[in-house]
Amino acid sequence: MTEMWLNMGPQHPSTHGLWDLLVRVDGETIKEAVTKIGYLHRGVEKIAENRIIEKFLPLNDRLCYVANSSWTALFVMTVEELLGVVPPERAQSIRVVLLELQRIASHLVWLGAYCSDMGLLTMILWAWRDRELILDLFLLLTGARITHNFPRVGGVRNDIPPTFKERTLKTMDYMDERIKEYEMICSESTLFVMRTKGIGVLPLEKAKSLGCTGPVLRASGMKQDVRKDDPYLGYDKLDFEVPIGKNGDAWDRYTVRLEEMRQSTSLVRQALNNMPEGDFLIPNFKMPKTLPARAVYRRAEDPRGEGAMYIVGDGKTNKPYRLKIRSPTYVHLLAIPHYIKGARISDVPVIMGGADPCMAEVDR
Amino acid sequence: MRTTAANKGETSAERGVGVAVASGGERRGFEERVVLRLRKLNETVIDASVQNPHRVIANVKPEGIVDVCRLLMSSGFDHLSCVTCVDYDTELEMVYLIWSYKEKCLMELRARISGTEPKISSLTSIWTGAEFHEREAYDMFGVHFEGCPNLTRVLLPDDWAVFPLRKSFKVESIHDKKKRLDGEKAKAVKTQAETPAPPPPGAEKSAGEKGDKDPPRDVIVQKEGS
Amino acid sequence: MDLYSTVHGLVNWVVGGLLGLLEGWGFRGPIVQLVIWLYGVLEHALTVAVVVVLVLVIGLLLVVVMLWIERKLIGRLADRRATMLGFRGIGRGTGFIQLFADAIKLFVKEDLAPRKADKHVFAAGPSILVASSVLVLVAIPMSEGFAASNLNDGLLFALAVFAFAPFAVFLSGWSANSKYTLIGGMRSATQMISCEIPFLLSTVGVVMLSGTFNLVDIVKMQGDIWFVFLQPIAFVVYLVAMVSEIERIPFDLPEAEAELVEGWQTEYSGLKFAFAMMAGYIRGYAGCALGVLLFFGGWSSPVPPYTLPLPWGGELSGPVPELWFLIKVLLLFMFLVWVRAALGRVRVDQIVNIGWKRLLPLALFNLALTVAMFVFAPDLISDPYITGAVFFMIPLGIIIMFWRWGWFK
Amino acid sequence: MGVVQVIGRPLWITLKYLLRGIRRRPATVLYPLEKVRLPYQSRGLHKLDDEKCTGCGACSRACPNVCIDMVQVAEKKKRPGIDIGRCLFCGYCVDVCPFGAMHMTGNYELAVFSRKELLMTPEMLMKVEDTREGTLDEELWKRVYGKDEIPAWPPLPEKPGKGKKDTAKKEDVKAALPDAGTKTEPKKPGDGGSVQDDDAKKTEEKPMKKGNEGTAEGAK
Repeated sequence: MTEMWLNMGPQHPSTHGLWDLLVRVDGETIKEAVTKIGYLHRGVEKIAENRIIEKFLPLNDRLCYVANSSWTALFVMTVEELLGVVPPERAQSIRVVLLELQRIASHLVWLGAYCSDMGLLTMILWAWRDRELILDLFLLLTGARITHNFPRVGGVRNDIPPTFKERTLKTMDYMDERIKEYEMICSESTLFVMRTKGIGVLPLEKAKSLGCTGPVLRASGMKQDVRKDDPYLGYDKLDFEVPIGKNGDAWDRYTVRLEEMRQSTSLVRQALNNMPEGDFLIPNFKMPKTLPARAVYRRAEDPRGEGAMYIVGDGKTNKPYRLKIRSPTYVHLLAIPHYIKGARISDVPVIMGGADPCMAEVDR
Repeated sequence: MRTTAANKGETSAERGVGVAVASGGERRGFEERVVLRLRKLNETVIDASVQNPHRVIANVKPEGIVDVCRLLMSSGFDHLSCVTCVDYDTELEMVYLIWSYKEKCLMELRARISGTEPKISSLTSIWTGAEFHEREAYDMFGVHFEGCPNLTRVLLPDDWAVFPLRKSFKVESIHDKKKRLDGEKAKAVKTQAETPAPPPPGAEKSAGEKGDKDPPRDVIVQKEGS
Repeated sequence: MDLYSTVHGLVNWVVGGLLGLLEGWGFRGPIVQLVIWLYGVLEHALTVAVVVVLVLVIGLLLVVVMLWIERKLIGRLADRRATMLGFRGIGRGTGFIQLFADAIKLFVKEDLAPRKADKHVFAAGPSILVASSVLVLVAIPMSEGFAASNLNDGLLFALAVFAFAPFAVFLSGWSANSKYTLIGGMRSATQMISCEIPFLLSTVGVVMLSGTFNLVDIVKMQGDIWFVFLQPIAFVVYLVAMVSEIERIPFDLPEAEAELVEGWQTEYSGLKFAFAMMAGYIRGYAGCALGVLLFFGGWSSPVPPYTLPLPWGGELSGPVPELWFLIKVLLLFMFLVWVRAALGRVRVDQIVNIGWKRLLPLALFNLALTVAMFVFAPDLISDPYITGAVFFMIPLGIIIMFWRWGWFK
Repeated sequence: MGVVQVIGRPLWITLKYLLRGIRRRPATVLYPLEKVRLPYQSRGLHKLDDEKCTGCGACSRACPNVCIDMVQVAEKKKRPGIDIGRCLFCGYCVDVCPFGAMHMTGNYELAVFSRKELLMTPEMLMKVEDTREGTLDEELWKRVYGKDEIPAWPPLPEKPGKGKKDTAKKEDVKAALPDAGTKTEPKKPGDGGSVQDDDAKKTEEKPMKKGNEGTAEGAK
């Protein structure tokens, strides 16, 4: 067969979202690839320049439709750093619970999609079934399943409701058992191992140079986590491990994410059990009429990698002069052509899935 | 010890308030050393200072950005976290945010370039991943990165001629639009009450739609048009 | 008495009765004479037509049943309720009529073809596929009496027709003029080349043991012990190769929906898609049925009653063997569904590896073992238990040996 | 061995689910027939209390999507109307209302056949019914809890907590207004707020109490 260009997207079952990976194939082998994104661009950064902080806050939930609250919390933290506000400890603790639950939910979505790309359709149903429990917890805590709009500048919207703690602790125990089941159907299945081991190898030096972060970089063997390196929300007081892989292949990305889910259940338990008493919102806190004229760059560990926001205040209005959203998956998707060469067409969904794309966040 | 004290002093002076960043326990003066090394590059670095623990900020001249970044790379700043741009009408400010995995320190480089002919050297020779951020900055601000491979539109359509995140690209937010429309409506009602003459057809229609049944419809229709 | 003669008798009885009635009513003109003559000429053609329609209807009904089983079982394995459409509404039934709803939907859907497709070949693909799949059913007896044709070389015929489908798949993949379908068709060809030979070789052992290609005789030879116990390796090879042949999930590369949108079926819609899908299930039935005939004793009942006692005395041997046959076939199919729920898909190079490096040596080894038994211990071959023990123990030892050498890693 | 190693564990674990499904229900909720009960915090369609609403327009100003408009329902009487098609259910309008006139029901079945039906007039908002019905014994939570009894969804706290937190919330609510800074001065935690605020507290209790009774009845 002669070489030809093949569209893996934008309307294609393997792309979870609207994006396109153009691959030049020789038979089944990939010679070259080009990422095409931007189908979902909404100009969020421009919208932010025209809105006051509070009215932009609910839009952060729409930045990523899988890990919504991570972005809202990140935006709130950025604004807090800009204003020089420290939220009460209880609020920070509640945010940790929220973020870690969000991480589990996000990784569950990823796991389901990843496995269903390899034809393992049972796994997607199991993973999404268990995600339902976490969405129920969100419903209980925040009042919404997906778009929570829960963190506020200076704290969170409401205190944890009664029975939430007990319910969440039980669910975390349950989740640990389920993760064992996922391992049984994925890790212990030779077919799964055959499909993932040695596929889409991203060496550490390359990963660092490309700017990959989060599970993708950790799979390449770098012990790096913004929660550890640049602690926020009191993550430095909590006890957790940063899982790393060895080879940087699809298998390592899978194991790293699975282990992260385990760590997250442990983090939720710690945060709930050690939750300090106090306010969930700074008493008498009032948004100032003007934002201070300086710039702040706040990073946070999104489930997909290093998410960050760069906010500039102009000292005159209540609207950000500039808001830059650094999306981890944006980098990961554009980096795919750098390491996909030589793979097969069958590996494309596996490599794509390893980046855990969430298009709303990539295109912003 | 000196470093810590200096940091504290600067922090309290500049920020005035405690920041939600946990301050590292022992600092080895890494930030200070980096600042000193930067300051030695007199001709390219305008000023450099330790903002607060783990944060260094430096203003550089755009011509020397590659040299500065090479220096930073050699002193341990190995992760180019973000490249972005801020539009100050006449000038654009390029912002490079570089993180050091080993020393856990963030470097913020700022370089002012001309707003009319934005041009700066690309960092792709140091970090391959710089290409992605630079393409986005080109896409949104029209900054031309010299030496960046494949400097094309990434998020926006190829045939666009505008750079939407420039301040010259005006967008009316829906809140402003609503205020404006409300004002116009009130004006129309006022003129209608004052003058016995029939109001202009548009205003009448708007007022008619603005009955009890479907309140925000007119606002929405015009909003969608924009 | 087989299906053909039964139907022949039935047709004779019905037509004869009708003609007799006509004669009784006094129609004796030349036209009636012509009809009688015509019937004499077309007697066998009419019978064949009835038999074919019967086989086809049974095949279609089986497709429906298998689809339903697959949907419900895979739903339960994935911890969900599968389709639940019933006559009383959604969620109140067993979901069986969902299949008919789907069929109606596919029938009334617009039949599209890509503008640059080779229209005739594009239309011929699913037709050839369905035709070749239904043709396999002709050779498959459901019991001693219930067979469309009791061919002397029925197994050969079945295997030959069974291997025809990748050709149709390749044709439709090529003709649609789409890159996805093209790759799907290519993959189908690759897969067929790598798995067809082990598939055929795995049946040779059974043929050697039974000494015939006639499927009815092969089943009769399994009166004492099923061949699955005598030929365990052959069965494993057969199962894997069969799953590959019928393109089910561990090996459904030609229609891998994550990589190629729907593989070679991408451009089909409406009735053509229904044909393609139906053919897949008919082939699934055929593969399972051949497996049951070759390795699981066909329609022989493992437990009494072997016949159905009639309340007014006497015994009916009618539906019991057929029912046993269907139960075995559906059980085997359920195993395939189970595998589908538990396993993912392999890659192209991996299936080629599996075919050439694992299945083919295994099949050859099994063949060699069988030949060795015939050459060195022809007396013992008649004792099923000794044969079984030999065929179990030697492969087991060798597999363990290879395992310890890391051959399976 | 080879084959067993390839497919053994996955087959076993799926079989376990199959066998478990014989005794217990699978996790599916048959949606139009069975509905999962939502907790009372959940944010669905808005309900307007005509008696409490003063038509101040705070909700309209706080709305991030400009989907609330004050509609003249009678002489000198304005009430909020909502374009549900634009609403993002952030809950700001509920948070911001000083009189507790608006709250969100659990009504999430909002699909209609035309966009015009999504324009909710004040009359329609007043007639909204809180249809939080359904079963509490969800199959999923049964699995988490095993043989233990699943706790009911907690009702909203009848009193909005300590005075401190209450004030804090109120202030935040005010901050959500675009021009909040000009209106109110920051209060001390112990103050308790003005008379109007006290009224608001009392009035806030009522609909929630009703809601709680609804839960209890539904659960039984």
